[in-house]
Amino acid sequence: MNFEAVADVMLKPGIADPQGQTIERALVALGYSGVGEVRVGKHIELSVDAPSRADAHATVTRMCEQLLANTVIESYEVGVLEPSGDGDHGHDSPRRERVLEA
Amino acid sequence: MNFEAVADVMLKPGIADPQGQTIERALVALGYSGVGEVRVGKHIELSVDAPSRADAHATVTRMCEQLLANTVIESYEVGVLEPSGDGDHGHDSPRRERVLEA
Amino acid sequence: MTARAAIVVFPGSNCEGDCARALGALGVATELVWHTDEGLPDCDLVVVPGGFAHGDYLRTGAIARFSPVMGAVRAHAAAGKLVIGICNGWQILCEAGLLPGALRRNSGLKFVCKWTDIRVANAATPFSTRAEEGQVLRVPVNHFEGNWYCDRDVLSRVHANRQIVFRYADNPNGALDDVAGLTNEAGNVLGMMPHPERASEALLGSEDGRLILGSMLDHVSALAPA
Amino acid sequence: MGAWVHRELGLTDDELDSIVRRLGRDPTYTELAMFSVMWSEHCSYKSSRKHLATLPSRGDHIIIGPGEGAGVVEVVPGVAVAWKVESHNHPSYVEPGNGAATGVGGIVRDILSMGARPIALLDSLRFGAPGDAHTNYLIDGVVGGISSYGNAIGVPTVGGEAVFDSCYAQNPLVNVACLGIVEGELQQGRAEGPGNVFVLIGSSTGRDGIGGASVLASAEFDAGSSEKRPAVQVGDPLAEKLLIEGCLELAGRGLLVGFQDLGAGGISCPVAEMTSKAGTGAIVDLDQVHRREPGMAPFEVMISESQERMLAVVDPADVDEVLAICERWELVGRVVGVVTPTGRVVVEGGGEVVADVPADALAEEAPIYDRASIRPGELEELSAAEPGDGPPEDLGAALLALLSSPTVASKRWIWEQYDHMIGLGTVIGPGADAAVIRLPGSEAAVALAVDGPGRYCVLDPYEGARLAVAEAARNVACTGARPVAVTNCLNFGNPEKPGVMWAFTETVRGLGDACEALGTPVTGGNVSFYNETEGRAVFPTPVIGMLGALESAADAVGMGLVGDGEALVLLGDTGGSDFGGSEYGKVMWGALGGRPPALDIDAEAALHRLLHEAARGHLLRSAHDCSAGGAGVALALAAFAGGRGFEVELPGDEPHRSLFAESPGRAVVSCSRDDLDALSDLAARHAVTAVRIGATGGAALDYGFVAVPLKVAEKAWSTGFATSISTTID
Ligand SMILES: Nc1ncnc2c1ncn2[C@@H]1O[C@H](COP(=O)(O)OP(=O)(O)O)[C@@H](O)[C@H]1O
Ligand SMILES: [Mg+2]
Repeated sequence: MNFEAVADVMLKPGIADPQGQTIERALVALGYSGVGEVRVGKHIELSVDAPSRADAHATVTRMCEQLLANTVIESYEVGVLEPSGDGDHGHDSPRRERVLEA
Repeated sequence: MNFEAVADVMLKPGIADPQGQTIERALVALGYSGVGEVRVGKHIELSVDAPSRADAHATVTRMCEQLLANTVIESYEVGVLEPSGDGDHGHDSPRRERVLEA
Repeated sequence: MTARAAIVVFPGSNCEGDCARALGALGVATELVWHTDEGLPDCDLVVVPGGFAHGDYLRTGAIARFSPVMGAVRAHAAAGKLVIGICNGWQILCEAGLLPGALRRNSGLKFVCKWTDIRVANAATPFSTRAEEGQVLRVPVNHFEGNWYCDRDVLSRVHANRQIVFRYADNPNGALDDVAGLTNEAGNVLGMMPHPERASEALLGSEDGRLILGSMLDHVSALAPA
Repeated sequence: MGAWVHRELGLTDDELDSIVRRLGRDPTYTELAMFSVMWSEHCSYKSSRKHLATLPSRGDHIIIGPGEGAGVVEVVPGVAVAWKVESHNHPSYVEPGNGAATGVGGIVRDILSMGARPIALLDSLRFGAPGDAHTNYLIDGVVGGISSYGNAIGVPTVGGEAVFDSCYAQNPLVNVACLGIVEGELQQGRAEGPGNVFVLIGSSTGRDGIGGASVLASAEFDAGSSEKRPAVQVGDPLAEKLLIEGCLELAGRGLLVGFQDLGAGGISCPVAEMTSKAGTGAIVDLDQVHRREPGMAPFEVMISESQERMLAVVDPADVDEVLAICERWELVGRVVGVVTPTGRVVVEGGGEVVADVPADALAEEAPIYDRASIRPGELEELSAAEPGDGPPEDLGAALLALLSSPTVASKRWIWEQYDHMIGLGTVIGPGADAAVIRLPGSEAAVALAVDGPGRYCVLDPYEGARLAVAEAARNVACTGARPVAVTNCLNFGNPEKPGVMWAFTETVRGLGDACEALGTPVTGGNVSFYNETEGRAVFPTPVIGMLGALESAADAVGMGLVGDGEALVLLGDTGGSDFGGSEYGKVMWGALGGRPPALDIDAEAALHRLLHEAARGHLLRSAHDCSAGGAGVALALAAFAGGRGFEVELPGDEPHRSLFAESPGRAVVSCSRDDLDALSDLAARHAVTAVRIGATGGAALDYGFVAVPLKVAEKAWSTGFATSISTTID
């Protein structure tokens, strides 16, 4: 089965995120007063073949450990969608649900 | 109320994503055979004050239009979590669910 | 008459001094303007120099375009006066909507600093009259996001208006149509990736950049009342 | 406090005893943390200080020698530069991108601390053989880190070196050198004048990098090292750029009484060092330190290595102006303490005194060790081993193999990622023997090179160090510059091992002797010990940063052949048996053994004087030194750089020795036929052998006994490294 998956890779809490801080200042300057704790990471979408949703999840987790994240300073979250069945897993699907795990 | 929100900013479908392609090749080289359609974007987490979840969503959407995305080449998805109530919205929450909308 | 240039400086800009020096060598009086200034000094041309405005965080030019000074830059452009955005300056002008399209990450996914040859595609702009059409100029590039892109409609308008001023002979970044520099529709705002200020002295490898900066001066003095 | 806390912080039982004796009581936790960073190898130089003190450091042109943030040298009358190299080896192994980036940030702040504007960077890199996935990941990360940081702060990276050997596979070396131009008053790291205040300028303080010096840079790596990872910091080049501009404005307006950067050891380091040097004391109020994380313990604030921060000592009357300037540069400035006459560093946090220790105990009086040093027995075997000097089956194939070996092959893939032009000073950029940088506001220029031939050093660290100095000076001399001063970074294994310590002392001895002989005093440097993983150390690797002076930038000589039909001249003598530690031995025979090339330092100095005079007299069209790969490779590189071939005949009976022996003291130069006699006369006057070997031009590298098409050779050279690095990353 083919699954659509995502991995969000973020700097670990406590590690400086100058980019996030700069964006936060810019948002405040634009008048968004109640904004805080902006942090920026990578959002990776991909499709994987796997016998089950759990297997797909395990595979993407391995990818994160091995390549997608630098676990020295980054943590990641993996999410896998239910298989789309017909193999159509466009990135512009209008509405989807996703379970993210630490 | 304080909401934890995310914005995922991706290159629009149809615009080449060499970074995604490079990661895809690297994953294949590492032996992940069933992987495809890798695309890479930005994952931005932030907290916003808003009277309701819908307002928070609208605010973050405005941020994307104005600053977070360049809509000439990028599209975005905004997600807002239910308020954490006690104001504690750590980024390391062990397990959470999130609804993402286009 | 001495031409006057305002060089806009954002936190993280880093080519403002080089631009001032290259323009100064051509006899231009230059003034640095900090991004929080609401207005510009009285000037003939505005330079948005290269660098990493606001660290290039989030996206090149994304934050800079909201700086207070950009209102005055917009007004200067709307009045038909010259604006040149070099490298990061082009990225900022793009984000600000003063120039069409967007600049994406280099297709090679690496920062690239090297000498390039660019061909003059239109010698009838305020930025290229000292050169000839088809002339090849040696000017270095230095960027991570120089890969210009626009959609098909915009591209056909850009062609129809002859907005493309410079094309790479050997495209270093994947830019659509080999675009190294182009103007707005009105033709008074130029964005270019190569750095003309770095090609202003034979000792440093090339003087071809002076043709570009010098063309602007010709334009300015032609406008000046006699 | 647990009985073993000090050990976890890297202090020995004896060191703890000594602290207790100095204080007359048990230290508080904050005090212990401060001692642990200040007495770490990285900050205190406790194993090396005694030896470094023997290096020659004086000269009429040396304004500031070792001991300050950077050495300061008057390159031509009235023009002074600050110059220093530093390592960031351990952080770059743990997290290559940010490790290397923060290495750039750190050395730039060293230069800034002198009140000098940073105008050039060079990087000296060592990795395992490229092609291996992890090695490529490290190379890609390190180069990307230097690129992202150096480019953004607007300081050009104008040169460097990249060397590959399996001994660096688990211990990459990332050394970065920075040059700054002194624009106004020199700044000093001294907290003079009780009543003056400390202003902390720059980024907020977080928990990142806590214990970087004591934990990461002062111990070997082992399987558990990944647990130490939070000690890595993330760089913020935007903050650094603003820090540079803001601090230079403060210095330019004469608002700084004392000034120092925060690097290893965090705020503890400048407070202790500046007060200790001035014979004053300090009261620091940690509550005033701007932080980015809640709940930080006093000790964490005291030793956090958060990046992009400087500490200024300021007259209270100037504080408002200082803070206003900070604000205009979008920097946070906070008054965090006051200078006292007590000789003690007192730290307060949350209304309590958390530390109260003598400043000297932290700084000046840190322990000094005279560690055991024994010549390792294995050296006999190495000396007896084959250097790999047998003839090849095919000379042409050998040449191509050398040209495509990663250490010799083109590093364009690296340096094209660096902005090497900003500042409009780069007269000669990367890819040459040395970079030549025109100094702002002056006709004069400096030539800069970094060199560290580890393969010679492992065979004989004394000779290796001398060869390193000779090569660095030769690189500078080839541009026409006069070598004037040295900075250095000494990369070694665990100094607690007598064999390592022996190699270290021999290296320092060789460094000192060579610098003495060449008249290039050592103005500073850095020592990086514990470059060991699983008990295996890197080659002893002294990286020499040589500074050369050119009275006029227009005199600079390039390495590429210019014009056809010009005379090609080999300067210096070729010793046919100079193959120990050679690139030829490595590439052709996988060998490492014998003696390093024999160095006649007086002949070397004569060559440098000749090159300098010839350049001033405009006799040279090009000059390139002979180093790795010998005269054969040197000629080929001059051909590639000039885009034309040559026809030569090299002296000697055995072609492979003529081509590939690595005798020092040599260069291949070209000159117009009309200038040949003048050049020969000049060489004779300097007692340097000058042999006309042929002429420039043509589409071949024609060595007489073998010829290779220029295109073929250039392809081997230009793709040798690039292919092995890109295949597995992309
Ligand atoms: N890491 C690097 N950073 C910048 N430039 C480099 C680097 N590595 C090599 N270079 C450039 O390539 C040139 C050739 O390097 P190298 O093989 O060390 O030459 P040599 O042995 O003659 O000094 C250097 O002089 C330098 O300018
Ligand atoms: Mg050399």
